[in-house]
Parts: sequence; C-alpha cells; structure tokens
Amino acid sequence: MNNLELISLYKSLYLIRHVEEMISKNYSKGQMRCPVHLSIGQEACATGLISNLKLTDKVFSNHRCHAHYLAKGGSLKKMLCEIYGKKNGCVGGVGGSMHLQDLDKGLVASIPIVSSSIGMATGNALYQKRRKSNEVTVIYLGDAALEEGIFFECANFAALHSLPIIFACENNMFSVYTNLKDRQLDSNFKKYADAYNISYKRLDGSKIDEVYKKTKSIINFVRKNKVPYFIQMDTYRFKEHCGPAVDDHLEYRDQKEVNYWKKKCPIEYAKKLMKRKKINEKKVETIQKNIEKFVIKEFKFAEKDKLPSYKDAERFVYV
Amino acid sequence: MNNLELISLYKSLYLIRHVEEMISKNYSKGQMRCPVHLSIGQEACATGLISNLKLTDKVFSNHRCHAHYLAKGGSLKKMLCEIYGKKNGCVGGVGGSMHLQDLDKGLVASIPIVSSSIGMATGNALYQKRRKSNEVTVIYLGDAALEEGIFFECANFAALHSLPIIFACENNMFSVYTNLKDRQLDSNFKKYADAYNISYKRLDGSKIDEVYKKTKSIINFVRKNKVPYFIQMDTYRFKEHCGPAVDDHLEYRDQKEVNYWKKKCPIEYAKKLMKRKKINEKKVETIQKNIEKFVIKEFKFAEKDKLPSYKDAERFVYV
Amino acid sequence: MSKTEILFTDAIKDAVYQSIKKDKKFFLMGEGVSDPSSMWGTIKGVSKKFGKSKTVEMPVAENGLIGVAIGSALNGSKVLINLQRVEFALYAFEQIINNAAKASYISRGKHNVPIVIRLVIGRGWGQGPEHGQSLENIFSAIPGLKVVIPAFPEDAKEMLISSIFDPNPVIFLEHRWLHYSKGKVENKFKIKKLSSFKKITNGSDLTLVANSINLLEAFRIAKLLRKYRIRLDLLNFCMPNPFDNNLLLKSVRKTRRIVSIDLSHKTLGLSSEIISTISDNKIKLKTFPIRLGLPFHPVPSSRGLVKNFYPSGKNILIAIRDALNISDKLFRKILNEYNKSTKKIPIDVPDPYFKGPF
Amino acid sequence: MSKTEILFTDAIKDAVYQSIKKDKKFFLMGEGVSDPSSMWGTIKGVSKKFGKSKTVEMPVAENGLIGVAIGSALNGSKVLINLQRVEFALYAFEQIINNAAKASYISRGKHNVPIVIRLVIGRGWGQGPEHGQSLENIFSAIPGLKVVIPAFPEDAKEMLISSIFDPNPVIFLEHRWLHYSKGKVENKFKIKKLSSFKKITNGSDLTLVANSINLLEAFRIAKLLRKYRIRLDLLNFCMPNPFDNNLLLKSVRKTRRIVSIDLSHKTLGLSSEIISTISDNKIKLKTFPIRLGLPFHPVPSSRGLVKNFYPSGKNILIAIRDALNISDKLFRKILNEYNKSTKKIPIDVPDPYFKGPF
Ligand SMILES: Cc1ncc(C[n+]2csc(CCOP(=O)(O)OP(=O)(O)O)c2C)c(N)n1
Ligand SMILES: Cc1ncc(C[n+]2csc(CCOP(=O)(O)OP(=O)(O)O)c2C)c(N)n1
Ligand SMILES: [Mg+2]
Ligand SMILES: [Mg+2]
Repeated sequence: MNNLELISLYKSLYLIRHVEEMISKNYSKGQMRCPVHLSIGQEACATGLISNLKLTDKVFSNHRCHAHYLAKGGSLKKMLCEIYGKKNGCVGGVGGSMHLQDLDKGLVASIPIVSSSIGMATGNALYQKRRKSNEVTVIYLGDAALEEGIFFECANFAALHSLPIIFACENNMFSVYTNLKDRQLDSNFKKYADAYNISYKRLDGSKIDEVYKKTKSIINFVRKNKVPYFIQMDTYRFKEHCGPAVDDHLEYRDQKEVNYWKKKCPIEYAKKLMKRKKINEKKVETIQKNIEKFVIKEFKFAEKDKLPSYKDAERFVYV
Repeated sequence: MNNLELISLYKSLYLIRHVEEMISKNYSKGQMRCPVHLSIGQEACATGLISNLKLTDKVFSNHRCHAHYLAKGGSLKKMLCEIYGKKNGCVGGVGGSMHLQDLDKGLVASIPIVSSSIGMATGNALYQKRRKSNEVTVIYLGDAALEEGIFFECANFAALHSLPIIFACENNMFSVYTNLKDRQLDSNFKKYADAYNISYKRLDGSKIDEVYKKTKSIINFVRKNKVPYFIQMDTYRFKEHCGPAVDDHLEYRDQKEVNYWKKKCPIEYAKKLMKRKKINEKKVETIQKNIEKFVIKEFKFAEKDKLPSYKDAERFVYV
Repeated sequence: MSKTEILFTDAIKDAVYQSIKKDKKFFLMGEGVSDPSSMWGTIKGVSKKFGKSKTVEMPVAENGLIGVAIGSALNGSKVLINLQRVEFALYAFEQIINNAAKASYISRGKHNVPIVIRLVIGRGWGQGPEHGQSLENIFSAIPGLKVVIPAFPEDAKEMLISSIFDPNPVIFLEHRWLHYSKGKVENKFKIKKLSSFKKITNGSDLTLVANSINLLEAFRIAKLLRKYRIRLDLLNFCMPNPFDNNLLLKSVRKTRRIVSIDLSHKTLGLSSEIISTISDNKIKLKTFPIRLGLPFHPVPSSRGLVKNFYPSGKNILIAIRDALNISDKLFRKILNEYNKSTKKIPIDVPDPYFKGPF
Repeated sequence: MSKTEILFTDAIKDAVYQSIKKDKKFFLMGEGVSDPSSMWGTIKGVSKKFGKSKTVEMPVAENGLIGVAIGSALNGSKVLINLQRVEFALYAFEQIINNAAKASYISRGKHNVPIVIRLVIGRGWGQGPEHGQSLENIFSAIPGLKVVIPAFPEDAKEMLISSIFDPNPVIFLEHRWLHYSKGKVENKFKIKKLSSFKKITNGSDLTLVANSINLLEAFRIAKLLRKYRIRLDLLNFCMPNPFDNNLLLKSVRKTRRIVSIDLSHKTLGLSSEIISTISDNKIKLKTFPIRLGLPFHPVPSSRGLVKNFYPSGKNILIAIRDALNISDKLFRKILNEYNKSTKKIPIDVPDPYFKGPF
C-alpha cells in the first residue's frame, strides 16, 4: 500500500466518520425524521474492502448502510436528502436511512430486515456467474445476520453453484443490546464457512491496512475463481444501536471493552499509519477541511431541499 | 443386544415393513385417499433408535412418519383409520397420512412441511430442560431438511441452551427425485453439527444392530448431559417418493445404487442376524404370521370404519 | 389465429418453451425443476433440452430460493419459479413481501422484479390442512405483487406468457385439478395485457364472479341457465391484484345483482373486496350480494369432512335463485336438469366436466 | 374496582408482572427480552427480577423462535413473544400459519398453543416501507389465530392478560404511538372474555368502527359530534379474528349507517369484511357504507409523502358527513371546532390528544 492509496483510504474513512458525526450532532434538531444506524467505529470494514472493488462490482447492505454506501461512492447529497426525507433523496424519500441505494455506483440495495438482502445478493452473484461476467458481489452482514436461516440457505447455494460472492461480516458483537454470547456459541465464525467449505478469513476490522491488503487478494481470488468467500471483520460500534447518541450508561456492554475498542479507533489508527509513512500532517488537515466543507454544503442542500410531493407516494408500486 | 431384544426389534421392523407393503398393495383400490410416503427400506432408522426411548420421551416427525409412529408404539388401528380418512383416525381424519400423532405414546406431531417440526421439537426440548425433566426429544428429519434455514436456527438455539434433543437425520440421498449432489456439497453432515459444536455420529441406517447399539449410548448421553446430538443414518427408500409404487423406471437414480441398497435391506439384514444368533426360524415365522394377522385385522377395521361426520370439520379451530 | 385442443399442462408447457425461445434472459428455477415429474408435466423436457442454461435446480429452501430469484431478476433476468404447493411459499413470505413486492416502489422504479412464482393450490385427494390451501386473498392484500389465476387452458398459456413478460413479481396460482382439463389454445406466442376480469358469458340478469376451478363450474351453470332464459354476466376474476374494477362495475351497473365465489375462506376473501368496491361506488343492487366460499377452518383431509366444505354447483344455483328470486317450481326443474347432467362422483376427485374440452 | 391512571406501557407491564405471579408456567421469549430498552419499557425489570426462569433471550431467528415457542406451549407453558416490528414476523409466517394456527385443529383439540406474539405496528418517524405496516388483515384471514388490537391503556392490560390466558395463539398488535398514551387502568388481575367488538360510545345515528390509534381519533370525534346532537355508536374492533359480528350487527340494525376505518390498506382490509357481513345479513342501510384506510401502496418514509396516506380526523368527519347527509353549514361549523381543538403538529409525530388521559 503506497502513500497515495493510504491517503485515498483516509479520505473515505474520514468522509464516513465526519458525515456520521454530523448526523449525530444535528439529529436532535428533528429534521432527519427516520431511524439512523450510525457506522462510527466500523468505517474500516467498509472502506478497506470496498476500495478494492470495481465500479461494476455490486454491494448489498443492511440497516447500517451509510458507510457501505459512501465507500462505494454513493452520492452524499442523495444520501442526506434521503435521510432528511427530501425530494432529491436517493430513493426520493420513500426509504429513509435504511434503504440507501445508488445503482450507478453499484450499491444495489440496503434492506433493514436482518439478513433479507443476502438472498438478493446471492441471486446477483448467480446472475454474474451465468453471464460469465468478471464482477463480484459483496454482501455486508452483521453478526446477528448469521442467526437467520436464510444466511445458511444462501451460503449452501453459493457454495454449491460456486458463486463469486463475498460474505462480509462485520462482527461488532452486538445485536441491538444483546451480546453475541447470548445468541451464538462463540465469536469465531469459521465454523459456518466450514459447513459449506467456503474459504474464510478473520480480520481486525479496525485496521484499514489489514482490511485493505487482505481483502484485495481475497477479491482477486473470488474474481478469478468464482467462489464464495467469508470474511469476518471484528469491529465495534461506538454509538448506540439506533439513533445519534451514546448509550453506554445503560451498561449493556462492558466499559473496559468499550475503551479497548475506542483506543483502536479506525480513524486514529489510519492517522498513525500516515504519520508512520511520513505523510504531511498539514496535508491531512487540508483533506479533512475539504471534506468538512463538502459535507456542510451537502447538509445545507438537504436541509433546504423540498419535501417530495405526496402525489409521488402512489407511484412505482408496479412498474 | 440379547436375543430377546433382537426379536423385539424384529417385531417392530416387520410390523412397519408389512404395514407399508399392505398400504402399497391396497392403495390402488382407491380407499386410502391421501398422499402416502412409505418408509420401506428405512425401517431400521426408526426402530433402532426409537426402541431405546422411554414412553415419556418425545418424537417429532415429518411427511414420512409411518415408521416413526409405529416404532414409538402408535396405534396401528388409528393410523390406518387416519389414512383411510375414517372416524377413528388418530386425528379423526383431518390430517391424513402426513399428520400422524399419538400423544399417549409420545409421537407428538408429524408435519409435512419440510423442516417445520424442527422448531416444535426444539421447543419441546426447551420445555424438558426448563422443567428439569429426564426426557429427551427426537426430531426425525430427511436430508433435504438440512437445507431449510430453520434447521440452523434451531440447531443454534439447541446448542446455545444445551437442550436434550437428538437430530435424527435419515439420509436417503434424495428429495423427491432430486439427488443430494444437486442440493448440498457432499453427504457428510458432520459439518453442520460442527458449526454448532454439536456431537455427531454417522450410522449405517440399514443395520438394526448398529443403530440400536449406538443410539442407546447416545440417548443415555443426551439424557444425562442435556445436550443436543446429531445422528446421520444413511439409508434408502425402496419405493417412489410419494405413493405406493416403484418409480425406478424414471431413471432418476442409478440402478446399481438401488441394487446395492436393496441388498442391504434392513429386514433381510435383521433376519440374517437372527440366524447368526440361532434364533429359531419357525419362531420368526410365527412372529410374522401373528403380525400379519394383526395387520389384516386393523386394515379390515379401517376399511369398515365410518367416515367422520362433516359436522366435525368445523370443530377445534379454536380451543 | 389458429388454435389447437390441448391439455392445460401442455398449455403451460407451450408458454414455457415459447418464452425460452423469445427471451434469452428467461430461465426456470425450483426444487425439482429438472426432475422427471416436471410439475405435472408442465415443464417436461426443458431441463433435458436446455440443461443448466435454462434451469437452475434448487435446494429445499424456499426463502433463499425466492431471494436468489429476486436478485437475478433485478438484473433483468426473467425467472419462473415452481413450487409444488402454495404452503411451501409460507417460508418465503419474507422475501416475497419485503423484497419482491417492494423493490420497485423503494427504488422508484429502478429495480424491476420480473419473476413468476407458480404455486399449486386447492383441493384433491386428502391433501389436508397443509397441502390444500390457496391463499389468493393474502397475496392480493400485498401492494406490489400481481396475482394471476388461470382457469381455462387458454388462460394458462396466455396468462403465463403475460406474467413472464410482466416486469412485476407475479404469483401464479394453478389449481391442481385444472391440470387435467383440455381446451382450445392459441398456437402462437402472444403477450396480452393482464386485467382483473375477463368476460366469459354475457347476460344482464346477474353478475357471477368466479375464478380457477370455480369458474368451470360457474361456466357450466351459466350455460345451463341460458336454456331457461336466465342470462349471466360471468366474469373470470383472473387477476385479483392489482384490482381494476372497471369490468366488474360495468357489469354490476347493468345486472344489479351479484354472486361471487371464493376459492379460499369467505372471511376476508376476494368477494369481500368485490362487495365493498360495489358499495364504494354507490351502486344500488336489487338484491343483496351473495358470496360463497370456504368456511373459516383449515382444509380437512378426509372426504367425509369436506362434504360441505367446497361451494358446489348446487350451492351456486341456490345463490342465484336467491339473488334472482327464482320460483321454487322453476328452480326444481333447473336443479333437476343440473343433477342429471352431472355424474355422481366422489367429492375428492375432479368432476369429469372439469376435464373439458372447453 | 380501583383504577389508577397509568401509561399504556405500564399497563402492559402490569399485565406481564401479574401474569407471572398468576401462572408458574408463563414466561417471556424474544430478541432482546432482557435488554435495557425492554420493548418501550413494557417488560422493564422482568429479566432482572426473575432472570432466566421467566425470560429466554433469543437469537435473531424469527421462524425458529416462534417454532420453539410453539413447542414449549404444546406442553402447557404460556409464552409471551416480543417482536419489535410486525415485519420481522414475516420470517415466521411458516410457523405461525402452518403450526401455531393449525395445531389445535389437526390434533382435534389435544394440542393447545397458548402463545401471544406481541408485534409493534404502524406509523411514525419515517419508519418506511419495511418498518411501518400493520398486516392485521392478513393475520385475520388465517383460521386458528386470534388477533387482538388494543387501543386504550385499559385495553392493553385487560386484553394482554386475556390473551396470555387464552389457550389459542394470539397475535397482539400494538401501535407504536399508543405507547405514549395514558388512561385509567384497573389495578387487579382479571381475565375477561375477548370479543370482536367493544362499545365505546352509544348512539343511534351512525355506527363508527375503528381500532388501535384510529379509535382514539374516532373517540375524539364522537365526543365532538355529541355537542351537535350527532350520536355515534362507536365500536372498538379489537379482535378481528375470530370474528363474531353480534355487536356490529346489532349496532347497524339500529343506526343503518356505517363508517369503518382500517389501520391497513383499504383493499381487502377489515372493513371489507364488515361491509360484506352486513350485506350477508341482509341489513338494509340508509346510505352506502363508507370505509377509510390506507391507499394500496407501501408506507413511505418521508413526512412529505405520507401527507394524504393516513385517514385523518378530517377524513373521518367527511365520511360521517356523507353518511349522514350533514348540511354544508353545519359541517363547516363542526370542522371549524375540530380544527380549533386540534393542535397543528407535524404529520409524523403523535397528536398530543393521543397521549390521553383517557
Ligand atoms: C428480521 C429482523 N429481526 C429483527 C430486527 C431488529 N433489528 C434491527 S437491527 C438488529 C441488530 C442486528 O444486529 P447485527 O446484524 O449484528 O448488525 P448491527 O446492528 O450490529 O450492525 C435487529 C435485531 C430486524 N430489523 N429484522
Ligand atoms: C417447505 C417444503 N418444501 C417442499 C416440500 C415438498 N416436499 C415434500 S417431501 C420433500 C422431500 C424431502 O426430502 P427429505 O427431507 O430428504 O425426506 P425424504 O422424502 O427423502 O424422506 C419435498 C421437497 C415440502 N413438503 N415442504
Ligand atoms: Mg452486530
Ligand atoms: Mg431424503
């Protein structure tokens, strides 16, 4: 990974972090009137992997989709308009924050029903395989998604038909407030991949360099061999499950654990990497400033954008 | 396994075989007016395991439930009346052959939707565990049942809560006409059990001695330790998937394979065992004759039994 | 327009083969899609002839299966899914309702889901509580799904082709007993606009609404009544979702009398929507609308128990008598002729009349 | 009979705690059943106080979860299941429809399935197409399920207790916005017979049927209209399944006018069954029945898009005007007073009126 690459990764990471912080900050003004599941803490899982994808590769996501959408190059303007429920939202305001999609950029669909997008993603990979295309499909899933039966149905199918799909699992060890311990036997997901003879790799989802380098070769492997792959990225969500705040006062997770992961903050980590690589700090600051300016501009646009007309509500039920 | 045990097992095996043959023979008379999924060829999977259960242990089954029902001591009279759609059927004629149950004998429910009874069985095991009872639950499933997501959902739950449940999988390598090869990666199901750290044993489902002996210790183990267990029994269905006939002329399965398994016929195998143990052949014949007489009697009863009254059709929708 | 008399199953097969020819992106998916039973013969030979290029054999995992079909279809593949019984689709309600039905709406029309889910429904030979439902009212309550229910062999071909080439997800409900019926079917490939109602016989005395197997019975009755100068406007309610009520309202404005027959339970059945639509549109009827359908309990297996379960020809005639105030004398005559014309057959096998040809 | 004014959520909590006390075999099951959010506070402290003896934390696997609940319940355990949104239950339709609804029927009453599935439904704060449905019409179309829909805090307690102690599987639909409402609630534990309708106000001019959040609006309107000597027979349609129409028919025989409001889409909604039942029973109305409900499209997220989506107080008043032929002059007066009495609030937050106390 050269410095240019690192800087480019940092831009993506910082964009995601900053957008999410801004949502968090401004949410209480009551203009983003839909549930939001922030990705703060989990940015490297999105950026590290997705940065290795081609524009034509496809990504599917879940309720926590902001980071995936932005990492894949989705329009920030359209994302914010969507969250604000405005006309220029990426789906015109019908979906809200949990249904982000940007077809031009290959973020095909985000579905807020746990595991629900796995089927669609697998079907997309089937399509790629049947067409003998060179694309790959990435399906992002949380640790809880491994509890829904449809994951296994699709893993079986993907393995049986040898489909070019990457199951990218962000293990933040929680489903809402419920610890992984209360839902699965242990936190090593290799066992699920093994059940279908699917290749598996476990990564530290806080480390952008690790995720980036390792997923680069995985993606090449999948693209070349047309096989499924399971990537477990251990990570942590810094804010509450849904909403703009922090909820650690509810004591559903160990404060030591929280601190441990906060120390591993993916943004700070990336900064350290840049320092080590002697990337000029000024330059980094400029990058951040530019991103901040851009983000403010898009927020302003979204705030001022019109609400969609109620007449559009009845359109597109059928094609 | 002493001779008495072997004879008792043979009685169960022969009863199942003979009943199924009689259904097959008489089906074309058009009086058993419901789909039938015969267990011919798979008898040892039922008898071998279930003979080790206590009356209070519970069995759940699927569409191919005749053998499980009979092995658990279910009333033949009520079973035949049910298949004939008569008043004295085990569920009064509402269910037909795929919904056999005999609560007094611990055959709790048979459900013809693939994998659908797994949830109920797991819940039953949860109940047993919570009550600190000494019972165990057995859920019979076909190889195809391992493709439905609910199997994994329940395996996870059973493992997580350490429930006394035995997943008794009869692998006859087919789902209707579709070969296991076209549905799963391979025929070793250990991988699924491993995914949940569930103990696993693979048995030759044609060999009554093997199934009986091995499942005896497994059942003891489960009863004592309150843990799930996965037993794979390889077996073969001799008749068509659904209906009274043989459908090998359709060439969906290899004739060599058919012949291989027919040679391993569980009834013939049990006979050989008895011979080896010097059990008097006359005695065996007498056993068979008695069973045949009994079966004929019950068939006659079922044929003559009344149809249920249509007025009963609307009862019991609600308790 | 040349037609040939063929079986319902062959009409489906025609539709499948012609669709394969017409569109490279069309393929079949399902449990047993390549097996020798081939869904009552309706997809016979497809797998042998075209192999994996046109058929994808599936594990027994309905929710995953439909999800995979949706994912393929998003890219413009047209996918025909076969499930042997409507109940198996219950595993897949999540994908059908969350994704298939809503993808177009959520994406503002950018996603199309051109899948057809063939589901076998209905009565016969002791199928029982979990193999004999039809659930068309449930599918029809979901915006974004189309629900298509063929009756005649001609419908089967025409409507299946139209469903396959429709960009929306279509639930295609085939009654088990229809597979044995025969009728004249257009030879050529033709895409027709799907609509909720199709006029079967023309008359101004009473509007009779039915679909699937019930339509065949209704048709026999309409023909019988014509002899007695009772003329029914018989409507095939072949696409309950989306529900366009034009033809229905036109008919009822003319006849001002209606009998509507449900395949499913009467409660919250399609007839309830028909009756409500009529009153929404402030159409004054001369007599109260009558609906027929299944009582509110699961489908029992034994033929003893289904005796009064399905609406019979006699039930339909009685409903018509009540709606039209037919005199007892005339009614006895009609019923007599009806009884003579029908063969006494067991309740759990199809009436030979249903075999056609139509 | 002593009552205390409490929150809807506390009424639920009361029901849960009192049921735990009453029946050793009762316990709770669900995703997050022991988490600090505790379903809007409705099961707060249960896990802490009683631990695993009364709560079973579940993986995120709804079909398995409901299956496990059914299996436990077959043995006489009473199980209360919590799902945060009705849509999550779509994964579990297979277990709900195949097993929960049919176990009693198939076993000829030997199996009972005393489970209650609490599902949060309805509008609010941009929930969107997959987090804002209610689906009560779909559950009500399944024989063997009971469907219970509380409106007032008093209902919440009384009906939840009655559901828990009902031997049948109950779908318990809680509108999100009701959680903030307050009302007088009976302190004691009491099991009452669940019935389809509950009379809320007595009147002979028009029958108004509503449930859940719509009932609160209907109640406000009924009270307002009384000032103008328009007296509504207001019915809480609190158990659509099984459907016993006694009280409804009695009311309509008296008023001969009806307006019925659906939580869900109008198409195949509960009102369609109401209207059909009335005509099944040959009740002649003085004016056409009117139904209100959601148009036939998914629930959009943006407040801009839901502007005309939910039936408003004004819509209800207009329907009543039409049914009663209220003069324009009087209607303007009424509407004026209604508008004055209601605060101008954004469409995606609950009207303060809904907070009660009732
Ligand atoms: C089928 C279904 N069940 C439950 C929920 C409620 N829910 C929303 S997000 C969530 C947690 C999912 O956890 P995970 O998959 O690990 O993702 P994370 O939120 O941790 O990123 C749950 C249970 C849902 N959306 N869908
Ligand atoms: C959910 C569901 N899908 C499909 C079917 C149709 N079906 C009935 S039996 C069967 C085969 C099941 O195979 P397996 O579980 O191996 O049992 P076997 O018949 O071989 O004993 C299938 C697919 C069904 N009953 N339920
Ligand atoms: Mg998580
Ligand atoms: Mg099998």
